[in-house]
Amino acid sequence: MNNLIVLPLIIPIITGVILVFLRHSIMLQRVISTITMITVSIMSFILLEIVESEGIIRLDFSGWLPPFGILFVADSFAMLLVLTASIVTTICLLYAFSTIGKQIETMFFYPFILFLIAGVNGSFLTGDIFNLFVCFEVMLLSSYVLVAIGGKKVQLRESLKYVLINVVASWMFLVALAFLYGTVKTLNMAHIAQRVAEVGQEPLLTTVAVLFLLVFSLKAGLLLFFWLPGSYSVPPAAVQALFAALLTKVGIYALIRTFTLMFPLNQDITHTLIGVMAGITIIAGCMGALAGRDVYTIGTYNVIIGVGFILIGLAVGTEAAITGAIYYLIHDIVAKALLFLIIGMMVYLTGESVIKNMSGLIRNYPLFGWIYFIVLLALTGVPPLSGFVGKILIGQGAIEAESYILLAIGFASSIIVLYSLLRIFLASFFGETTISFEDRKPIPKGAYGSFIFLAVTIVFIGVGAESLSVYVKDAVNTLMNPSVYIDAILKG
Amino acid sequence: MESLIVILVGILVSVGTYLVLSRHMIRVIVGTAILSHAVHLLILAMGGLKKGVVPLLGQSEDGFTDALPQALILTAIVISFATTAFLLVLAYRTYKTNGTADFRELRGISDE
Amino acid sequence: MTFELAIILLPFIVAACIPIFYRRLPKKAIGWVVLMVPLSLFLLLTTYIPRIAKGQTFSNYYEWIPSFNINFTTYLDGLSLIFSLLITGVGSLVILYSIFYLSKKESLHHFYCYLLLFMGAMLGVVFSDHLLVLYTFWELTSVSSFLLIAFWHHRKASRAGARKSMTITVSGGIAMLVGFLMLYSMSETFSIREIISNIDVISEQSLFIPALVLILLGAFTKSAQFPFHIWLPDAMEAPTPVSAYLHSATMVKAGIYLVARFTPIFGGEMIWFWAVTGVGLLTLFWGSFNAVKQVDLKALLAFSTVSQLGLIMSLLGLGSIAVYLGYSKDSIIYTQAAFAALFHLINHSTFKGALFMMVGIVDHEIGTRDIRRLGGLMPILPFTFTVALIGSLSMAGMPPFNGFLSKEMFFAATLKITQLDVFSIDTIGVLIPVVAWVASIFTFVYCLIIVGKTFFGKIKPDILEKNPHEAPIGMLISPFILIGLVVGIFIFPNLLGHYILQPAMAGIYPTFPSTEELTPHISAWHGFNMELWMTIGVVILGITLYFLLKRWKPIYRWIPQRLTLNSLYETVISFSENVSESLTKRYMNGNLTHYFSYIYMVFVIVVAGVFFLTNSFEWSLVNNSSVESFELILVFVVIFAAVAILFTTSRIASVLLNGVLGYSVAFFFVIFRAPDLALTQLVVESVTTALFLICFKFLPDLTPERTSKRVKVSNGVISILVGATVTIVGLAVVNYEKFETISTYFEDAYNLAGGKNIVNTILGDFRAFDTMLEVVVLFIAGLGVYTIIKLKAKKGDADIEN
Amino acid sequence: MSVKETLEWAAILLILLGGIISVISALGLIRLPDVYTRSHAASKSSTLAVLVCLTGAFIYFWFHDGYVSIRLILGIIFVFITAPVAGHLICRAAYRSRVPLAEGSGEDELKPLLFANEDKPDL
Amino acid sequence: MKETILLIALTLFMVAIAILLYRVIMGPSMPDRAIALDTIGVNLISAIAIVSILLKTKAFLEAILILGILAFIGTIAFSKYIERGVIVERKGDS
Amino acid sequence: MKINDVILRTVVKGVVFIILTLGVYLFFSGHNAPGGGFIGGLVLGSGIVLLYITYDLETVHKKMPFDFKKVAAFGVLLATGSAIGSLYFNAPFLSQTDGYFNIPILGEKHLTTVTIFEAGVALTVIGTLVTIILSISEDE
Repeated sequence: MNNLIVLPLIIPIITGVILVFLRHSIMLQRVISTITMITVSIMSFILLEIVESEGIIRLDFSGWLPPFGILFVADSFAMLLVLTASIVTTICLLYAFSTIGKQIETMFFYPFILFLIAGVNGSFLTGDIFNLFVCFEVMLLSSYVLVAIGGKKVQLRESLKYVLINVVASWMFLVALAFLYGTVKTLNMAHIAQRVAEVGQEPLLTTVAVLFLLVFSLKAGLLLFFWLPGSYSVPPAAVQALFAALLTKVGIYALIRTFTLMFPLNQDITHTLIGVMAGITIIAGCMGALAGRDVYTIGTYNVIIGVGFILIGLAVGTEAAITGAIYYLIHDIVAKALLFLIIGMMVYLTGESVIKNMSGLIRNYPLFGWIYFIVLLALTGVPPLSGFVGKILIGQGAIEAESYILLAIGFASSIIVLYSLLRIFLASFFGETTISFEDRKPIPKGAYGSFIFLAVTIVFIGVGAESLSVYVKDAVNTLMNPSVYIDAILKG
Repeated sequence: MESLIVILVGILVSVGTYLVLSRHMIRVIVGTAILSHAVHLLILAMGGLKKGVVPLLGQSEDGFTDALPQALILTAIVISFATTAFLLVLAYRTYKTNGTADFRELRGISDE
Repeated sequence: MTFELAIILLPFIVAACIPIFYRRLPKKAIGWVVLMVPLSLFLLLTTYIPRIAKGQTFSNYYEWIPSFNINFTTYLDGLSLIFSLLITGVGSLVILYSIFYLSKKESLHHFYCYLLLFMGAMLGVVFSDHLLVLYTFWELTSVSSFLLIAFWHHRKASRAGARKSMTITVSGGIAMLVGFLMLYSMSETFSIREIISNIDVISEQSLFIPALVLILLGAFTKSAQFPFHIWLPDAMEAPTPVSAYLHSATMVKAGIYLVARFTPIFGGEMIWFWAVTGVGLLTLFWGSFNAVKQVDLKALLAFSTVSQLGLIMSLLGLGSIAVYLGYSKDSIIYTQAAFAALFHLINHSTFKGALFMMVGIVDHEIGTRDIRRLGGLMPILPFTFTVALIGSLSMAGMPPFNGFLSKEMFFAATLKITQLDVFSIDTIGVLIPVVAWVASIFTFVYCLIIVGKTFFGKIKPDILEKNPHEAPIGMLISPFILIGLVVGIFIFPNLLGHYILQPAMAGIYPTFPSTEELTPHISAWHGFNMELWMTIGVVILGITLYFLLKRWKPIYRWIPQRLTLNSLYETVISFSENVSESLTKRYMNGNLTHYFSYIYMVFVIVVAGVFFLTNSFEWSLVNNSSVESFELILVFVVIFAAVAILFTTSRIASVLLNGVLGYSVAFFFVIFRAPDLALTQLVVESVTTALFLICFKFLPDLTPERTSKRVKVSNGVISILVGATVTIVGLAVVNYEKFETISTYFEDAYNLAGGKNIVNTILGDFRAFDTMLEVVVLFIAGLGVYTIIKLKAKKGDADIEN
Repeated sequence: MSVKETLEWAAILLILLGGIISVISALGLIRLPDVYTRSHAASKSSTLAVLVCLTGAFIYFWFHDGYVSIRLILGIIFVFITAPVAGHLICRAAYRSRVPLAEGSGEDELKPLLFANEDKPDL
Repeated sequence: MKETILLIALTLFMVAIAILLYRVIMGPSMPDRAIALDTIGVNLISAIAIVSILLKTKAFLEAILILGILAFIGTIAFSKYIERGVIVERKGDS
Repeated sequence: MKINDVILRTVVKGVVFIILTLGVYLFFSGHNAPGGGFIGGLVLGSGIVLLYITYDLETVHKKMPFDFKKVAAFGVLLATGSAIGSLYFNAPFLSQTDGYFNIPILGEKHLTTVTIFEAGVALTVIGTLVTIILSISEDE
């Protein structure tokens, strides 16, 4: 039954609302939200299986056939991301239970998280460009609250900037939508693709496409990442992890979707532009990561580098590169979530964020240290961990397409990633310990559980890349042949 | 009319942008409000203006004006209202905790 | 049989078990258990020798990620066998040595875990036929080396050394990976053997040379070739067994392995020849030259390792000429260089391993490795002295030790190459033997330093106070086995040559039909030829220089500290850190206004740029509807109200004017036949204004913008450009009428959805999903407002800022 | 001209009258010297303008379309009720926030009663 | 003819609004602005009524009533703000 | 000194009645004429806000002791619940139906499930609007 597709969005929303009524029974809130996310994850997996075996499925809301109604489209690309996002959210929730604190929990923390994931899932699934805007807003509004939750001085300061920049970004989205509607007179993404292809993506349509590029770049942190470092370093660790894992990825998803499905025809302009922007993003991210003296700065700029790297895949645009981009996207969601959970835990344990001031953590928390080391290697792209497959495929694509500059920038960035993360490892985990064994704070069990689970996932994505390849290949097939998607929507 | 509205939108966008580029919180927020007015008009203009009658059935049956942009704008108005409400509250909380409404003084990173 | 797989996996499995089971074992036992791994593997591998010597190879295929052609192919041939024997053989000895070397207080489980990890990775490198799997293991060796160097991570120098080695070797690895990917894109295969068999197709392509250079980068960084050698001396912060194992015998030879492995692919290129030979020789010279000035015995050995690696590298470069020349009676002679390389590889492992262990003993017993504080140890440490003497002499290329044989072959190869006239060898090729010879002199000098400064001369009084004595027998076993090999190989070189080196030669020159021809007969005595004279010259000059050391040592001060490669590396890193920091701080200054101006500038440049670049501007008034006078007035009202907001100095006035704007927009909605919109806009506008007023209780009044004129002007320009961009694109879009809108469908709303208000049916039925989510957005905002207001940070919460 | 036609014309003329009154009242709002007198222009003549206009519209709809609009009547009543209250409130607020009277307004008798004990305005 | 007169009336209302805008912009006091805004709202009511006649639709009649309500609520809010600085009071405040 | 609000309060009592009636009217007329859940909700909400403006927080709260957050939450539940309902009938998510039902007293009436959905929307709008205004006003 196609109605399954809406579940990743509607279940979190409904339980989120129900949790509002259960405000003061924290245990119940925890249990329900966990069950919800596990259910959503399982659902997503089932859907992924269905999509892989039966092809793209869609759900026309209220039964209105496209292009008139709104619809959800589940293809393998979207479902892969929904699945990953749901799993990561589940784990971040697990982490939050033991770290977030009662005060925030009674302030509707779990509903906001559930709304966030609902918005994220909706953005992945929707097949209607205006609905994408609305889903973005669901996600953004929750994220606004989550950045500021806790009410600390820095949080409010950074969240205000974050909100304002995103308000302007949403404004740009609306401008782009206005122009899009003014030209192609439709909102269904498949229908847009069809109409754009009909006139061969005329210059004006390319201008509109570029506008969308900017809008999604703002969300993805591609070139226009100014909001990112500040706002990602202030919220509670579980929220940081979710943000690092999901928010930019939604922008990246939208970029990939837009430029493979709707505006794939004028690649000279659009993809060159994406390439240039990705290159500058990586360089700027590398500089930021090099400059970083504290864990947050290093972590956030690594997020930026990751964004640039994935979008090299899109800019290059060959089949291998897109495959790599998808793999890397999945890897990045998991690895960045883990990275930020660890960073948050480090700050919690030491009360410091400057790497020089914490030292020798590995003595007191050996497993914790080694998990960080695994993330470090994964983010560098050391095989057989998760980053590796995506990286080589993007590299292959770049070579095929002869974009050697992007290739060089992309692979050189791995060195900076390694260097910056290694600096944290050496300064904070290695060295003489500053806290004696007796004085150490224990790491909550739930937090350990989430670390281990994510670390195992990282290893699995790398070693078991083959098991994902069916889905990824299916996803790439859709992305590389827009007609598959269009036919599934408009001819079904 | 459409061209006139588009030009008007351009002027509103300029004003809004200038306000958004100010240092004071309130100016910036008013700027975002003006920007959203502008974009609502823009969306409407994109559907064609005064090209038909009010989109209510039963009054006259021929040539309705484009109803879809109107529905989109409605959604957009609600969302921008929600955002503005949140933004205002966030702004005053920020002002109260940080003690300034000037974005130059809210930098936080380099002044440490 | 899948023995090969088991060989690779066994160390990993045991390594994984150690952290789990180490608590149940007595501290000492852990070493002995671990020792079993390399020992059994070594024995297992020796069973392959006869079969491999017959020319057999063993390969197995396991699927990993077949979708992307990533598979695990083990391939065991002569070349792999040499390295795997070294890895397991030296590994056994080093573990045996370490059992006695490391005290029980150390975290031994970590140590052995890393060591086994390394061993497995290294075996993986030499057994993999698949490029990416090779790369996987390659990076694993870097990682395990990092962990071992940082074993004493509470020492600052250890951490710095570990970081340097990791950064450099992984960077090289990444370059190599790119090279591999280029090879793949040319050959459509990741299998080294298949690439070799398709070499004719590949070598024509434009990516061939870049791939060559990148792969060489990987090899050079790993094998510590000039100028990447700087990590190796710093890596000596690792415990001595590690230095002996990784940083002289095995890991640094991975680069050598790679070059040997890829000789069949790239060997025919001039760049390959000159890069490998040239860099090798430069490294040989630079390493030996710098070794002389070292005062730390381990650093000295490190530089000597660098130098010896250069030697082997340059031999491989010389040997590659045979690939270029192709198989013929004349070209066979040049393959001897490669043979010498392999031979020296083994020899180097034996004597350098012994020397490292010797230094470890000295360090362990005396407590220092500084040659300025050592001296006269011969009577105290007689056995150690024996090791040192034999090892050093072998390294210096003196008979009757194996180093002599390979050194002679090296000289012979350098001399022989000068007779060629390809690749402009005939002009600058003369330098090859000269550099080799000069470097050998320095080698001789530092060998003398090792022995002389440590064991001869007067004993320093502070050493005597500690009452040092000879090392325990356990620590001496391993070096003595190695020393035994040093002598043994000298006596029976051809045994080695026939059984082990000969099959390996087939790996380097797979296109040459007969391996018999590739294996020269090694003999210690070959008459008074040029090579021997060169050796004699080395001895004479070396001894002279050793005794005049004090006179000419000031040469080293000619190179100022700032210009050394090490400080260059440091400078580059700190420079890039500082530059990035200042640049990043300059634009990421936390000032929202700046961020906005960047965003808007990008917006204008990109959108307007693309718009004009593609020449999309088109505009006509034909399709426009009419303008009435009252509408015009309204337009002006809106414009005046908007502009007035810019100049108003009171917050209420600006909010009121915004209200005027909102009401006017609502009136526009009325004019444009949008009743629902007008209603909504009116209500929302009023409520928003009320919200502003409510919040003003907590907000300050507007202050005049204290910005400079320049900023104001630039903001003005930006905003006008943004407005203009939106306008021009908008005008073009208005003019664009190619498609019929989909909304005509909704005009049948009453039949479809049972409602007469089209907008409302769209909201409530056709696009009800939007409405549903919009309601959720509103709800989140309401809840968010509540949360933000009620949830205030407690005093105690520390603000952690970035 | 039929009755219907006449009434329609009457309605339209009422509307025109409303327009004229509203301009006059707007001019009054500009010309009058202080907020209290301006409020007079706003609440009296403007309200008159809108009432006249709405009545015109009501009549027009009634006779042209045969449609008796409850909403319009309600609107008229509503404006009729609320406009004075609004004028009252705003004037009181103005006075309490110490907006000065125009010169030559005569004696301010309320001042000693209201602000006798206060020195500073509270806004 | 009718239409022309209606358009003239509409233009007159717009002129009135434009004049009132001057008062909103120039002030000088807050109550001045509030009054002017209120009057703008009231004038808009008339304008909407005329437009609905012109467009021959009853769709905007709700807007008239709503605008009346909102102008009222807005004015009350303003006057309270001007008078007391607060819009919604708590019992203890005065 | 307490400011005398008698005039205001007297008028508002009547006005609020008109506003609330109008709100309900707008809510129901939405499907065929301008209006609908959202506008209806907003008007109802502004009526309540007018009460808060005229009286004070405590007085109004005594008369209307709702937790408006929960009202809003209930509204969202209603809106999504009406959407979920279609799952039960195996129809696409959010399917709306309409039909003519013969109700004993009122006679034949045109009823649509959209009304439930719109009621949810309206409740959410009221709840959210009041929550926002109350939260801010209660802040110190």
